[in-house]
Amino acid sequence: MDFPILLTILLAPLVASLVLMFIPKEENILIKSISAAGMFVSLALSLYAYFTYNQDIGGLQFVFGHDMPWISDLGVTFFLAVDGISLPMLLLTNLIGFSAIFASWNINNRPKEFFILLLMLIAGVMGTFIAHDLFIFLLFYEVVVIPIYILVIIWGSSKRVTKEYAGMKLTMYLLIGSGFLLVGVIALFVKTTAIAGHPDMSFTGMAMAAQQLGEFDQIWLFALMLFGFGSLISMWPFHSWSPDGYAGAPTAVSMIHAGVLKKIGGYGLIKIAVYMLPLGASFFAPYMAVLGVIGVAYAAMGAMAQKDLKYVVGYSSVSHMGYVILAVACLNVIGINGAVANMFAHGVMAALFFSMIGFIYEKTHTRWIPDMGGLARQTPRLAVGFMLAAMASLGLPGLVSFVPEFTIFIASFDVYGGVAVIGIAGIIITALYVLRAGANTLFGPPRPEYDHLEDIKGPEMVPLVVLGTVLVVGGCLPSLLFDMINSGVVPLHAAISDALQLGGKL
Amino acid sequence: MPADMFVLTLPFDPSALTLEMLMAVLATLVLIMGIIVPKGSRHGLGWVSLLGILGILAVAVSLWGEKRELLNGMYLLDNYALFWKITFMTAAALVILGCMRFIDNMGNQAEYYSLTLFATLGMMVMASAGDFITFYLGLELMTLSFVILVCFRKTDAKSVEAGIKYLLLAGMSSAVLLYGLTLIYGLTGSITILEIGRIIAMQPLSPALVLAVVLVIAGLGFKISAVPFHMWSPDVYEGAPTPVTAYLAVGSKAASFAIIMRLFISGLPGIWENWAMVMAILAAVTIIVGNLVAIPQTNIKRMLAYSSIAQAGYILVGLVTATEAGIKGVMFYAFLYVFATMAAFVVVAYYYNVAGSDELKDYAGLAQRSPLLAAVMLVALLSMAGIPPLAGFAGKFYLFKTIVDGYLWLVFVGLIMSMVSVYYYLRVALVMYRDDPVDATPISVSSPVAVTLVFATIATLVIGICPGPLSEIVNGAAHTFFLH
Amino acid sequence: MYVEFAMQHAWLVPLLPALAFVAIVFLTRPWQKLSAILAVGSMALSCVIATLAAYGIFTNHEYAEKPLVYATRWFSLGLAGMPDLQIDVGVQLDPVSAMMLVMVSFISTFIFLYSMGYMNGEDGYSVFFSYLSLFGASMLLLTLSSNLLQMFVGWELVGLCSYLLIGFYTHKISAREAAKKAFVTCRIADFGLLLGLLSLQIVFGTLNLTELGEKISHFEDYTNFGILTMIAVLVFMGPIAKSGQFPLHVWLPDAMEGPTPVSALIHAATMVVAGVYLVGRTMFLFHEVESAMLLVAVTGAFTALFAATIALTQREIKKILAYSTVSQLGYMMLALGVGSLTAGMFHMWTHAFFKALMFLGAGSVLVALHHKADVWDMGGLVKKMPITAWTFVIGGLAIAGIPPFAGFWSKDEILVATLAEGHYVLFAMAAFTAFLTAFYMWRLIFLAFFGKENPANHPKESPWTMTVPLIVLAVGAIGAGWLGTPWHNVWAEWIYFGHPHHAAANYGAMLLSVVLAVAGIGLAYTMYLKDTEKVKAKAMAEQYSTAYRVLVNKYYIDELYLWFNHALVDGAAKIFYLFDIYIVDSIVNGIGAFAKVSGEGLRVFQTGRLQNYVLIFFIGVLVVAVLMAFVGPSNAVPVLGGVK
Amino acid sequence: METSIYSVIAFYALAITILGNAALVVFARNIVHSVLFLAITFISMAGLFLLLDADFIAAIQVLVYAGAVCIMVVFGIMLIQRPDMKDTNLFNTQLIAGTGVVALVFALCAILAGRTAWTDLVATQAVPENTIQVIGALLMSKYVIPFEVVAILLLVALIGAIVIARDESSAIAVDEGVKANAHD
Amino acid sequence: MLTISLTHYVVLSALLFSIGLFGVITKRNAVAVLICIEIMLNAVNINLVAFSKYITPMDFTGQIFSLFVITVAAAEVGIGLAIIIAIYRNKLSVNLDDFDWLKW
Repeated sequence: MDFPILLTILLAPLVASLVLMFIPKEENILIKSISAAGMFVSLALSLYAYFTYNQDIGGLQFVFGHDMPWISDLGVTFFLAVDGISLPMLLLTNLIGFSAIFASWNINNRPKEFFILLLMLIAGVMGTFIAHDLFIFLLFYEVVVIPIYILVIIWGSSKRVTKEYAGMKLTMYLLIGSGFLLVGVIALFVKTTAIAGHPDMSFTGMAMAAQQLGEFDQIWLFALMLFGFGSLISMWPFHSWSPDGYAGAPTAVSMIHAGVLKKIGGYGLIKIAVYMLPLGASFFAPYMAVLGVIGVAYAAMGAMAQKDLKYVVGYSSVSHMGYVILAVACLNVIGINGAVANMFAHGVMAALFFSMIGFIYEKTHTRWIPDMGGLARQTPRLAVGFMLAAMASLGLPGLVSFVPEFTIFIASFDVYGGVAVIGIAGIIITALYVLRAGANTLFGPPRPEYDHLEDIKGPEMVPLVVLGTVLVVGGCLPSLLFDMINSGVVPLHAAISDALQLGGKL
Repeated sequence: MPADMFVLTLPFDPSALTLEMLMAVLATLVLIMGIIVPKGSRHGLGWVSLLGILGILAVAVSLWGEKRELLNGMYLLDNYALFWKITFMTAAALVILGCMRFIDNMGNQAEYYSLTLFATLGMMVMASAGDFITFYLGLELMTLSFVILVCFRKTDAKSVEAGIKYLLLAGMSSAVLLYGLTLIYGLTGSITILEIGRIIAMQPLSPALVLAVVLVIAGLGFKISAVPFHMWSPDVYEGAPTPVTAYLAVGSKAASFAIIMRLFISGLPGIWENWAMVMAILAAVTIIVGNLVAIPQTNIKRMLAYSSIAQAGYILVGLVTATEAGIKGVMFYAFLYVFATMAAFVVVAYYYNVAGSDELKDYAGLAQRSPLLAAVMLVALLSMAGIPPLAGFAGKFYLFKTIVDGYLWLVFVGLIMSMVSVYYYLRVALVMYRDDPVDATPISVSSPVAVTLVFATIATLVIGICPGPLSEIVNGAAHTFFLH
Repeated sequence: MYVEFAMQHAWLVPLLPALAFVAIVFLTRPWQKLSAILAVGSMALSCVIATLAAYGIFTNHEYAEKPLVYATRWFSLGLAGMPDLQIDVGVQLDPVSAMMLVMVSFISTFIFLYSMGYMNGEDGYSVFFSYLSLFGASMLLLTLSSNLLQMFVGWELVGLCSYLLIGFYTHKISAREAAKKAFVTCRIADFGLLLGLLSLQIVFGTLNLTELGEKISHFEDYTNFGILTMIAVLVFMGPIAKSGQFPLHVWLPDAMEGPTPVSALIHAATMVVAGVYLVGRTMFLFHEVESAMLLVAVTGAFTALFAATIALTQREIKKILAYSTVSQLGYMMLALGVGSLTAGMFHMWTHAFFKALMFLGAGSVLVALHHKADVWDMGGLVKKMPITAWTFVIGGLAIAGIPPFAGFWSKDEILVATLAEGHYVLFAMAAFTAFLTAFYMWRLIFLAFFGKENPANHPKESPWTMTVPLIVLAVGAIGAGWLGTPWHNVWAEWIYFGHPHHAAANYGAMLLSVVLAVAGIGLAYTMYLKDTEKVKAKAMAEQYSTAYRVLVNKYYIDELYLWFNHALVDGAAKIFYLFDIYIVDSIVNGIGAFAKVSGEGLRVFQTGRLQNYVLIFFIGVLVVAVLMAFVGPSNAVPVLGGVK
Repeated sequence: METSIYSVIAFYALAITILGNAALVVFARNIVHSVLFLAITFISMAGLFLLLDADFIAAIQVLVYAGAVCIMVVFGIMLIQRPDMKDTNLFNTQLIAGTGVVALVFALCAILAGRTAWTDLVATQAVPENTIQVIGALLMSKYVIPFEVVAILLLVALIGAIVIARDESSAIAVDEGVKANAHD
Repeated sequence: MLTISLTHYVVLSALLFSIGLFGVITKRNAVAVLICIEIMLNAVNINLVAFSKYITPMDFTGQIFSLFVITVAAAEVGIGLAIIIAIYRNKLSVNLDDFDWLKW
């Protein structure tokens, strides 16, 4: 067998967190270094995987454990594999995870626990993206919720809402969502087992059986999954945890949550819900599109009314996820490509945003926009990072989010016409609030009380450098990203369009 | 018919009773040793009991695969019964190992340990019982042992109050149960469960049978604390000494489930349609009420009591379809439930020794005083909530997958409420992790407790992440259920 | 050989400034002079390459018919063989782009040079040059694009640079707001443009200019012809903002908050004409749609007139120039709208020189006067700053349309083209605008450079880095128009749409425009130079006070937008937000609260009294019994299930 | 099916005694009286058992219930109750609700159990004369496991009663007691 | 009327059971509740013995069952009294209404 690269990627942060448990809690720097080292291993390996993945062959690669029976009576195998859809997500997780470690470099309150939980969280997220078995996926899917809760209640901050409320809301929302999802998964499992004659929970195996389900079954199963994944991706109207949650969470958690965790929702929607239940998907597609568009416009308007930086970005991420849902609802190659790419793009951008906001908050002790101004003078590097993120957020060409948005627009405009136009109009509102937030924070007369602020430096620069590089490189060379995603989307789309034709749709 | 006819014709093989006999001997031995050993060194009795249980556990494991039927089905030894016995003994071993210090503080170790062992014996009898009398006596042996254990701290008003409540309510519920059983006996002329199953399948449904089933459901529902027969359990759980609560929550409930399945699935399959719906509704109500009332609790034991009510609701789900998969789900869940509950209660018991309180607010900052205790508590609670990758998740998966066809609404109720339950579990996490302790001195966890906790936690994790092996074992056990 | 190299490597033209940008940001930022030299040097090199490439184009006439295109895949989606979506990036060299390339790189080079002096001593000197380089790169990218999406990339990037440079004085709130306004205004328009591009991609399956041109001219789906109109209108939305057309012109005057070289480069010579360039590039689309053409023409003519009227009353030197820019851009649009790519591009070409010149001159003045911008506070500067003043005068003559200065020829071309198409009303508007232009521009010149000196000022002529560009551009402002004289119209041979058309010299129009220009200058002279106390001007302002107020306040359009923004957009945002936290969130919290309350409620049954429990136990027994006995399986509620 | 008129009379007489005394147990205001009525109930029950050809059970009923249990209860009462036994056995506040529920429960039991066609199930054989011998043999053969379990249960009850009731102040004395009992 | 069938016993048992239950629900004194439970168990015994006679006259199942029930009941009373004594020591009361420390 080849070197189990995915397993190593998954285990590196876990091993690091295990090591941390035996480190005395006073060893501040050592703790952080070990965390960084663990994440570095993962990051390096996932970069290696990304660039050695054979796009011409496509399909599942770096397969691990597909022949390793895990729970034989449920047909579960410890199946780890990546394809063109999951690999970008894995890479994203590592990029953000690695940056998040450094964004938390200044945490000195109970750092040991913080980094243990953070690493567990990152590993959990990675697990969802590399699992190719629904059970294993679920295992990782919910495991992330609890570390987040603890991270929020200890290291979070209370503003409009208390961190306890924020953490609980976030957690409960996701859990209730996943409760519905779980119903769907269990029902799906039972029904596919009946069809296939034997249990098989690997994505491919399950999908083959599930696609033969009748339309009615597919529809209600899809509805459950849509609710579950939809609340994770903060689909309107199940979004309200998102701004409060991000506002309450510590920087690293906001980064990971907005950056990747949310994407599990979109990822699941594509790779599980749509893939397995194409008839259900085609039934719900128009509704999804409408919800997506509402999400875009509504959250963008919500963001306009915000004065707290984190709330701005929180609402903005809801708005951006609206695009993802809209794109998935197109159910065509361009749309799904755009959805995945947009998730990647938004992940990088949101993580950068949150890390910069985190630094601002750390230094100025406020996130209240009217209390700020002129920071570009005092902390120019911070301003660069902030502006990069802001520009990516409004979809500036040359940054990673432009092309994904463009593809989403093409797909949705083609399929949904007028409805999509409302969504596309979101770019105007986005520009408004992003610029307002950015400009009012960074520009204008510098405030004397912030004259003593130190610009970010040393380890604090890592998020900016890592994520900023990805923003620009991904923006200039979109094919780096799109060729990969496309190699995953094309077969997936072929599978669902076959199923749709059989089911008399399309 | 001359009486000696029975004696000659009945097959009786005492070796099938090895486990029970060993347990009885062990319990008596501990009792006697308690008299011989001077008061100061009775601490060792815990170890004697523990080693004894482990020995019996080993014997039980070695018996795996045996299949006997004593006295025309009055006593059944199969993998099903063995699995339950292993479950009870595991729980007993954990509670003994984890709570020795608590017991030492309470005094009367000999009586305590021997009663624990007698209770275990009662459960083992229940697991193997094939007829009403054996079942009833096993049940009463267990119940009475627990009654005594509940008011073991007789100087503590709460403990005694719990004791009287438990005694009276248990007595009342056994009367109800018995009433139901007698009616079944009257209708079938038999008290052997398997035979009853055969007879009832041939009879039309008579009104008395309905009444009997209702009363049996009520009587056994009391034992598993299914709503609305659950009222005793929060009070008793709160008042009883914590190790007793732990064992009560696990053992008593598991044994009752063992017999419920025998009774309903082997004995009353003919009227499955009648009771399945009731079971489904009971399960739903139990899940809902248990979880909702747990939310406002401030005493951690009481909260755990309500949560264990909810857990009973989940386990009931497996009963609804009366299939092998359902039985398997129940057994699987009960087994993992042992570890989660034991871990949680051992933490509570241990912390009680340190802080002298079971109030939730006094758990503030536990994570900083003892990361182990806090982490174990959290893992245990989350396992009960069914958060992956902990065992509870796999357990719920097995349970709920049986009822997808036909009782989808119950799947919804169960899974959504299990997510609601996270709300109050996380409040514990909140207090333990967020707050700073009033007294920051670290708590040193003694090694037996640490072993218990780590073992239970690892078991919870392993079953959750890799439920395969356990699942196979349980499959085997559930399979033998229908072979009689 | 060099020419061949330059043509094949035209992509170097945008790349070099881009590299300079990267180098300045990451390497040379601490060394200011080095950064500046890097920026200027790279742009100069680009200019050389651009010139060589243009030489290659303009010496081979087949490029006028068939552009030189080389492109590569940027990204594609779908199967490798027949992608669902493929976007190429590449270079399209034809006379139009070559001309634009030369113009942009040439003017950029000199404005960069000018900036070295102008920005001396400012904070963020290096950063400024990095922005300039980025701008140069983006603008050149836009110019060279072979694909509309690529063009859009450049389009947005120049917008970004514009944003950054307008807001360069970050400490000024007005700069910050102006920058934001510029970006957002353009963004609104880009929304339309983007929709247009999407429609093009969806309908025609490509965004490559050449392919599109091919497909659109053969587009025969007449049942669906409305779609072309829609696309054309949508695409035109982009230029409306970018090129400051009514009603989205509002950002352009405010953009003068940026440093003056920026105003000259971006908001006069290059970026703002990108809109014109885009329309020119997509003429194949507009050409197919009569109504869209008319829309372009009317918009252009109206904007020209409208902006000119506002310019009449403005007092700040750069604001006047800005409105003049808007007005001139209107001319260009008008030209395109009447179908004369030649005239539009020609005016763009000449305008670049004289407007850049005037802005740089204004910058020179501002430096000398320490950024005192009101022309009424100036006066007599010609004595202290002769180079600045006289080059400015050249610019003034050019814009007013006095032969043989550059503006005359291009403006004449537009007027002729309008007349030739039979748009008499538009012609009249354009002609009247010419008069107004001459008036307000010379009003500026007379007030600022001639007349009484203001004793409060102590002006001093600018350093050579600033004056050299002035002189060079002045030369351009004089000579740039000679390419397209009616008698020997080299311009029209190369830059045209469809077929080259040699409009014969229309002496009547020529005469009219000269007369109007002279009249305008004369009126300005009488009002602002001869009348030293400016009595007439003041009297007029009082006599027509309403009109004056409207003009001074720019027809209150900014106020309207501001109101719209605050009252409607912010108000709506507030409503959405309140809805979110009070309705959506309340539902969520309500569900949570319901759970809690029901927990509390159910708890009440747990009275602690043993016998209550017994009571409840038996009530339970009764309920179960009823369920079993009377609800039974045969008539059980089907919802509750129970089928094995 | 009992057709003899004597048995019918006996049944009704016993039934009335049993129910009447049971009711008196409940309604008596003095706990000692209640216990007395209880004893009568138990003894009448034994009569009923005789009627049902269960002489051994009847004997046990008298011995265990009427003898041991009632005495034990009286002892218990004497240990804890104040000398004045008036009003020691009152109703609580649930009287009305209790009455309602009990009435319903009775209705339920009576309707469901009473409406069953028991006669179809009745066997034709008679009960053997010699019950004690058969029961003894059965206890040692067929019911040997329950028999052993019940023995243990009694041991448990013994331990329990001692552990709980023992006064900690006189712990030594009780320790002796445990010793004595444990050797049984 | 003049024949005594199994139904009579069943109804008698139900009546006795209900009387016992009534006592359990309504009496204050713990001892009274305890003895009422005994009455309920006796009701069960009536059933058992009656069924034994009528349904399985040859097997003695019911009789043996009731034997065990009696034994267990006695043991229960013993423990019950012990607990009542213990609680009396603690609270100086045997009134069940006083025992509501543990609630909600």
